[in-house]
Amino acid sequence: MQSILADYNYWIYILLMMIGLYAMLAKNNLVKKVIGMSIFQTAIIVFYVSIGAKKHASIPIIAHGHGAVEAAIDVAHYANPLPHVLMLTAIVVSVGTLGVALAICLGIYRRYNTLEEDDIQEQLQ
Amino acid sequence: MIWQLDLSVLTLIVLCAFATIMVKDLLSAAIIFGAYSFLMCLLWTEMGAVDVAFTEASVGAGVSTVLFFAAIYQTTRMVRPRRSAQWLSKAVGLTAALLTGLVLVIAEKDFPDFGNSFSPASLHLSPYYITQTLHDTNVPNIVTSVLADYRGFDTMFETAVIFTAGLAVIAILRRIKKNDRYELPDRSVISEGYPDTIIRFVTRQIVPFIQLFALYVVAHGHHSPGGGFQGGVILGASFILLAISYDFKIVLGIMNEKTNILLGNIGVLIYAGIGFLCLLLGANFLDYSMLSKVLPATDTVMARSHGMLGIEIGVAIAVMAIVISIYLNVASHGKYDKGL
Amino acid sequence: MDSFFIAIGVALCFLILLTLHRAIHGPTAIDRIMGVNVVGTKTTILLVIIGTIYHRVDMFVDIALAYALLNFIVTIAASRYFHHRKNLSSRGYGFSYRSEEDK
Amino acid sequence: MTIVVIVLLLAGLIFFFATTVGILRFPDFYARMHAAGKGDTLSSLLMLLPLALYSFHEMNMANLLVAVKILLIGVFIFMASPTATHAIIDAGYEAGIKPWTKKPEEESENDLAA
Repeated sequence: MQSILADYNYWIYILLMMIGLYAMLAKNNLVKKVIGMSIFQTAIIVFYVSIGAKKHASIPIIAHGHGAVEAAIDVAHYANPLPHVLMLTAIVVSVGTLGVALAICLGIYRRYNTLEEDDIQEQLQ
Repeated sequence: MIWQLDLSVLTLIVLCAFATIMVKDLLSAAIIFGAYSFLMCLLWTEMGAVDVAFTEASVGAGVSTVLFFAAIYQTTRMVRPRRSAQWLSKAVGLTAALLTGLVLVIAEKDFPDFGNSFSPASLHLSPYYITQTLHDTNVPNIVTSVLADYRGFDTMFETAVIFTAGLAVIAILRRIKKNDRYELPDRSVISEGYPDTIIRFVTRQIVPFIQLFALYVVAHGHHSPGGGFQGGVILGASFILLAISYDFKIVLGIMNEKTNILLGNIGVLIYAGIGFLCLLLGANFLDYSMLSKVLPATDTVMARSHGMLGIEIGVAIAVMAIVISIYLNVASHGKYDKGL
Repeated sequence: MDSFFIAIGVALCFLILLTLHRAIHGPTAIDRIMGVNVVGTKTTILLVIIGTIYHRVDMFVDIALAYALLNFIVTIAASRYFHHRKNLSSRGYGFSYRSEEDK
Repeated sequence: MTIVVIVLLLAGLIFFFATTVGILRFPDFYARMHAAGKGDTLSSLLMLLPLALYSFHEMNMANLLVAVKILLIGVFIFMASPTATHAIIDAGYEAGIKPWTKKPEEESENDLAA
């Protein structure tokens, strides 16, 4: 049980990454590829946030009741905030990349009237 | 972390990811991707990453799934398997995925245990942030203080990246006809849109609350999860809701193209301007402690807190404008006439 | 009391699993929208429960509030699709309905 | 008070379970929507109420604020969830789903004729 628990998050992130990569490579539809890209992104975010997690730790917001501000702050009591910061911006940037990717899909559809990869290649030749 | 919830939510996530990839219909894939995003938010909360969870909540529920719907609405729902050599692409994809998985599984042996308080990632920089943030900046939310103060330079360029993404979407999609350029819609006439009184009424009631809540999120980001990114996305989502349930044109009347680009610029400029103000006052770029010379009745510690607030407001304005702009372009295929 | 809340949370996760069956296998796309809507409501509740387990509900309640407000954008957007494109399940490829709908 | 919290939470869980069974077992889309719309709204209120009560165990201003916020979630769910249900059913009707009848179609037509 302990060993499963120690690695479970990493296994899942590997699995999600494989799913995303497979969708990006093997799927014929462009929107499916974009969905695969989003899954790939979330896999990386899972990895980062899992690294920052601590057992028995609270959320990275310092509890400041009245008068408790001056008490010593125990590092092990708060989760690692650094991965959270990096991933927070990554999620918002992922909206930007998603918008650009979908815009490119729409542009391709406007020009070739299809979203399927092999049709586009056929028309390109 | 709560390991019981961790196990169950992760299992659900893998199920959803498989279903998203395997389902034979783009609209259904987008819908299941919405559920995937809900579960992701649960996972972040359970691991204690509340700010990440908040971002995922606002982005997943408000924007990204709707963007998928809009794109599918503008194109097609059909998915067709490859005409020729389907096995080849599948084999290539499977091999690449399995190889990546193999490499990662081998590397995984060296990772620290999940939930280990003494993993190398948690030993070097983060203890300083955790112990010093109250002393340095008087902001209890460590994520906000790291985001806007200690790593403010980083966040500035993230905002610039989002701004660039908005510009790229406009550059790719926007088609301007000569006659529709200056034709602003008549706000009193609500012609198209959801022809349903119930949904319109509830939207009318709920949109002010969403916007008020978004302002609260921006302003209260120092003491609770939230901040500029989340508040900006929620503000943008409120306009998206208005565009979906009322009318596309009514949002164009409030936030037309010019306003959007202008607001995006203003947001990034507020951020950079605060940085340059610090430079003018004799400190480093984005070192807010010098702002105490300008702001009344603040010492150097509170000045950092106020500087962060200013930056969050800039980020919120920029993100809101860009989210609305991306949605308007994707939903109307760049024509700005009618949308989802 | 904490273990009771955790048990409630795990039970809700199990119910989400059952609902996901409808969301994944649902015969039509509308069944899937319904499934996702129900998953969203359960997520809102679970967020508050997780906050209670952490003893910091004041920090988690904002996220749940955001979900309560934003959850129905997805539903409205998805059902709006069917006002324009009135086909329930995707038919075979090559059926082009752009030309008939756009004009 | 703890007993009230436990009882209400369990009641909410039972209603959620009933909702889920309804979603899984009912024969057609409209019936399933019936279960999802009503059961979900009621059981979410049943679960939010004890959580608000539990967070208010210590009387002070901050806890009162949290309890009010949790109840506010309930209010918004009460506004948003029925509307979402309405939108989905509307979409299903627009898409042309026929309601399920117990008898096969020709038989019911015979009934009408007779």
